[in-house]
Amino acid sequence: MAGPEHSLYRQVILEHARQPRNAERVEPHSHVAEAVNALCGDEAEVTLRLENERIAAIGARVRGCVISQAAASLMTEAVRGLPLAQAARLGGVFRQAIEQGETGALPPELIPLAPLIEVRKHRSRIRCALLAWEAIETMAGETAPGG
Amino acid sequence: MAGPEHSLYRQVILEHARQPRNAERVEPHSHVAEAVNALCGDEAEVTLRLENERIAAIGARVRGCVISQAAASLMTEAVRGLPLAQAARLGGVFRQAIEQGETGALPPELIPLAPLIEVRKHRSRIRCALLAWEAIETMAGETAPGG
Amino acid sequence: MSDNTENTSNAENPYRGDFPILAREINGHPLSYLDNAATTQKPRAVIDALVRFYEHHNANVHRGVHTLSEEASSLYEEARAKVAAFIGASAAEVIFTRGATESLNMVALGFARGLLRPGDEVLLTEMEHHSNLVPWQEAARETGAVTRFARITDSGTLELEDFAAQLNERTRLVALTHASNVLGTLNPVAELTAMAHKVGAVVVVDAAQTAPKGLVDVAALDCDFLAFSGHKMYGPTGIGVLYGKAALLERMTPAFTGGGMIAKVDKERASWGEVPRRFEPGTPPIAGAVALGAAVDYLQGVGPAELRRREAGLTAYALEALDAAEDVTVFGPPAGDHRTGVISFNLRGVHPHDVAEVLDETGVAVRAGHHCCQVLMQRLEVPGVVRASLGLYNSREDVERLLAGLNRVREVFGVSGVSGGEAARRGRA
Amino acid sequence: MSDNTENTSNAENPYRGDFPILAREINGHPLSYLDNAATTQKPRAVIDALVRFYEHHNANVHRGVHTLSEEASSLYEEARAKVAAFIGASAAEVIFTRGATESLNMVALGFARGLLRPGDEVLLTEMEHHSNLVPWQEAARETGAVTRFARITDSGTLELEDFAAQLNERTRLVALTHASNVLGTLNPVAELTAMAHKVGAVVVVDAAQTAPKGLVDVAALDCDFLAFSGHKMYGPTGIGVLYGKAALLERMTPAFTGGGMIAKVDKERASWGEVPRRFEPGTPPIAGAVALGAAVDYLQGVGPAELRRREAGLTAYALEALDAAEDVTVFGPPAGDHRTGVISFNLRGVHPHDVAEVLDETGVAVRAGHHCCQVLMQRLEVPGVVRASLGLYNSREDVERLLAGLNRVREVFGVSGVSGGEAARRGRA
Ligand SMILES: Cc1ncc(COP(=O)(O)O)c(C=O)c1O
Ligand SMILES: Cc1ncc(COP(=O)(O)O)c(C=O)c1O
Repeated sequence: MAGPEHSLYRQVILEHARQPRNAERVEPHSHVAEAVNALCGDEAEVTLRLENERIAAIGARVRGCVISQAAASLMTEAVRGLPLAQAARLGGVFRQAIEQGETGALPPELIPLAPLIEVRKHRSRIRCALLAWEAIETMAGETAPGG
Repeated sequence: MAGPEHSLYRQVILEHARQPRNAERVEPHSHVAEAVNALCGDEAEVTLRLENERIAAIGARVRGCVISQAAASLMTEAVRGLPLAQAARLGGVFRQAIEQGETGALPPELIPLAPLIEVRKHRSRIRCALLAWEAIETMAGETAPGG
Repeated sequence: MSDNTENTSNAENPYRGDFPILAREINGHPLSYLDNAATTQKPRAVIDALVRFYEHHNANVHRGVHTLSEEASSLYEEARAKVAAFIGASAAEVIFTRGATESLNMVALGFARGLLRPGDEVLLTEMEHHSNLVPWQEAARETGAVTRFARITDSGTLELEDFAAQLNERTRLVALTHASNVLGTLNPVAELTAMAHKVGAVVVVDAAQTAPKGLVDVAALDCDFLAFSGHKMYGPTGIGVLYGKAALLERMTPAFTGGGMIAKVDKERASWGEVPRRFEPGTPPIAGAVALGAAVDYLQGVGPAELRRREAGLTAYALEALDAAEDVTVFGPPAGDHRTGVISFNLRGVHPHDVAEVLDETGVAVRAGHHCCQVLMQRLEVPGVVRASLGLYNSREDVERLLAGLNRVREVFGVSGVSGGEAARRGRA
Repeated sequence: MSDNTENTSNAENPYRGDFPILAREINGHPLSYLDNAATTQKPRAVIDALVRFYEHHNANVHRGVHTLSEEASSLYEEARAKVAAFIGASAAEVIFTRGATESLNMVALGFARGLLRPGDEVLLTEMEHHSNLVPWQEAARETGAVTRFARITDSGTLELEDFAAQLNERTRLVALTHASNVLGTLNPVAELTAMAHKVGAVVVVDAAQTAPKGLVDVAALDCDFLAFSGHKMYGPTGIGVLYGKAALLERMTPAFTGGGMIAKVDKERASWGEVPRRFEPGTPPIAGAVALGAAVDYLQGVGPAELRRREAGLTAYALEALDAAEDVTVFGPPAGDHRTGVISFNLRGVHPHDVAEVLDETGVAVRAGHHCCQVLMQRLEVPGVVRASLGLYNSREDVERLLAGLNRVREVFGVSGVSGGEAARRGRA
């Protein structure tokens, strides 16, 4: 059952947290990165395999709250098939959308993540929604110099 | 002309500051001590000569405000003829009188110093009234072990 | 069974009316503020003390000859005397700081670094707050000393045998908390101090969680240094206290220097003024100190016995209800004399932050996370806990709303467990 | 002659009404508060911000999930953003401290001690406040570096040639005040910083006296660190700011450690969180920061140009009158763009404390003494000075009452000199 209107816990978020998509480690993988939320100790490990420069497989293992789990699950679905750099850019757009509270202009890939924008009213939880994306940014940053 | 009722600057204080008694160095002296008020940098140097274990001559040179000058002048008059230890005790009584604001029970030697008790309402000036007495206490403390 | 007569309702609580913020609504519900271990709310008397200071007496202290400065200085020193009386110290042993964390760092920098030699040991406990742990780790790292940790039992009390066993002639300093900000455990500081003194160690006590309960008596504890914060004892933020025995403060080096703490400065060097001024460089948090004095007055008005009685009753009531829920794990000792009203727990299958978030949706304010006790979390083998901590204004309703809120958490996340309603009922049976 | 139209009377001053304390009587007289360089009075908006925080939003910041904690955290971070905008910095470069003294010490301990090597030089000026002098002396003493002092001229300005001559490739750090708290001198910090950067020195600016005037723009000054206090800029006591360039803050070591500033702690070691959190261990002065934000709003409302215009007019008026009295010696530069409204002087034959005391009897609040500038006093060859320092609410009457009060001083101590009445008349002619 859904929470009150101001609740973070919309049905879709609860479902993704309960049954996260792509919650397994990808083996073999071409990339792996971890992200830790220093404020609460929650952790995300993201593994992925690029094929033809695109994300062919991705897995996010999260030890954390419902928000960080659901956000990771939604992230994996949003970025599959994209080049890594484009995935990282998408993360930046998502971050901005949260910080500015804008859901109107979300690119199509991010529309399923719209319910997470609600965290903007709960500033202590913003990093939960961004945790798995940070791992993507780390990977993209690492590969950036090499191309 | 005297200041208002709450003024520190009673006539007697102004007179002692203008014409301090015993403002010269005593030579030869048996004791010398300095006191400095760290909060404003004012200084008092007290010299005295004991004869038959009593203060036969005393001098207080003060670089400081009206209160510290008048207090030093009044001090020199109060302790002349006393044994050093008794002079230091008198200083303790005076200190207490200021801290508790009591003028009633002053010993006869301290009665001329009664106008200084007013400094209790001006806590930043209390040390001015006690500066020269601190030098006496220093001397008494130094001689105490030896007798 | 706890005695219900001790657990007043809001209507019967004579202190609630003193705290303006309790009138607030949160997400359409009344506020049940159960985050008192993080910071307490402020009674009108404390807020008024701030306003009165700024509207009538504001000036810088020290050296000021004019009336306002004399008044501000007197109020500041009166506050010091009040705090000193509250903890059984003399005024010259009370240093105003910015808070417990700063107090502890001042000892670590100004005292421990001069004391410790390579191979020396600093004994801590597994339940220390980062503010009473990291500064000692740093001091040890810089001096070549070693930190050790006295273990805790599974019920969250200090293992006294282990503490005794770890004390030895290399132990130069013991830093421990008077009460845990997670477990609620009250440590037997007087005994531990006596043991530490036998081996010649200096004892530093973190009293952040006990000063608010009127439990600090430095003469009885006989500790060497003791630290606490104003904001956790119904006073303002930005003010705290370091108590030190006079002789040790004389040996301590000022960590920070500047205006107001010197005796004399020239181009080559500076010398220090007397204690406690020596440790208060710059303009102190004057209004904060004055308002902390008002908080002490307020606590003295309530009385330590009453503070303890109320908290003990409500703690027993809450613990009983939480223990009765089989999906709730409570960390820390059972109700009784050796604990405060800090209650940490986890609800099976739900992350602590999610518990806290849903409780907030019902107006119940608790804290979730590691509570600046990561070493303790490692010991408890949990990433975090939910913490409900009681204050003077809490009443039966607050505990009941916490229990009802946990039911809501179970609903939202679809986790089973003894229904909270039943747990609450059992708790109250 | 200064333009009288700039010097409003109390009745014409639109800001006086904002400051409740100005209604106070002192010894039967209205209050003329001329001790603004020590601390300023607080407008209703700042007092209200404190009350509002404690009555509606009080909670601890960081990590708190519940509504009050979210609100308190937002207010705290909004205050940081306001302060950053006020000084032309980005929010991540603004660290909340307890005051300017703590800010400067943090740099001395956390940055300078890692930077300085034996033989390195730290360049100061003869007009530094103890809070921007003793910490560098200590850092130098501990590292084997040497402190040097750029000289000042007889009119109280920095000797630029001497400053230039003392800068050399061994100069690793320059610490100087933006404006003197005794002389009122405004130093050309942007130029001096450029000179210092040429030799590779890091520049630390003490802006305690200029932040209240809206004179700080870190982008224009290009200094590396900058410190100031809330209580001198119409904000509360117990809060201050350290600005640091982002890259330098990354290199700075936290002087104090504890809760809230760590990334991870275990029994062996701790790692630090990100900047600026890394430098704010423990519970910060939350309400103080929020109220400092309100003070910034207030100052922005008045506007830096208006602040300067009012102060410049009244300063010129006061200087003129004081200069006209032949028994008054004024220290510091003449009226004009290169000074603030801090006016120090001595009255021949009367100790500064006695001047201040008698002025207080007439309701005029000034400060007397060394003003935490003993090195400067040695340079001026005086034990102390009387200081009248202007704030936003001061008007012509305050200066006139100062002048009349000096006449009273002359009367009480029977010192001659041009009669103050005449001096004042001359000043206004
Ligand atoms: C120029 C200057 N620097 C530093 C300080 C120290 O400020 P605070 O005492 O607020 O730390 C002051 C004020 O006392 C000052 O005037
Ligand atoms: C046990 C304990 N010690 C130390 C502290 C640190 O206090 P503060 O954050 O006020 O400096 C706290 C509170 O956070 C605490 O609970």
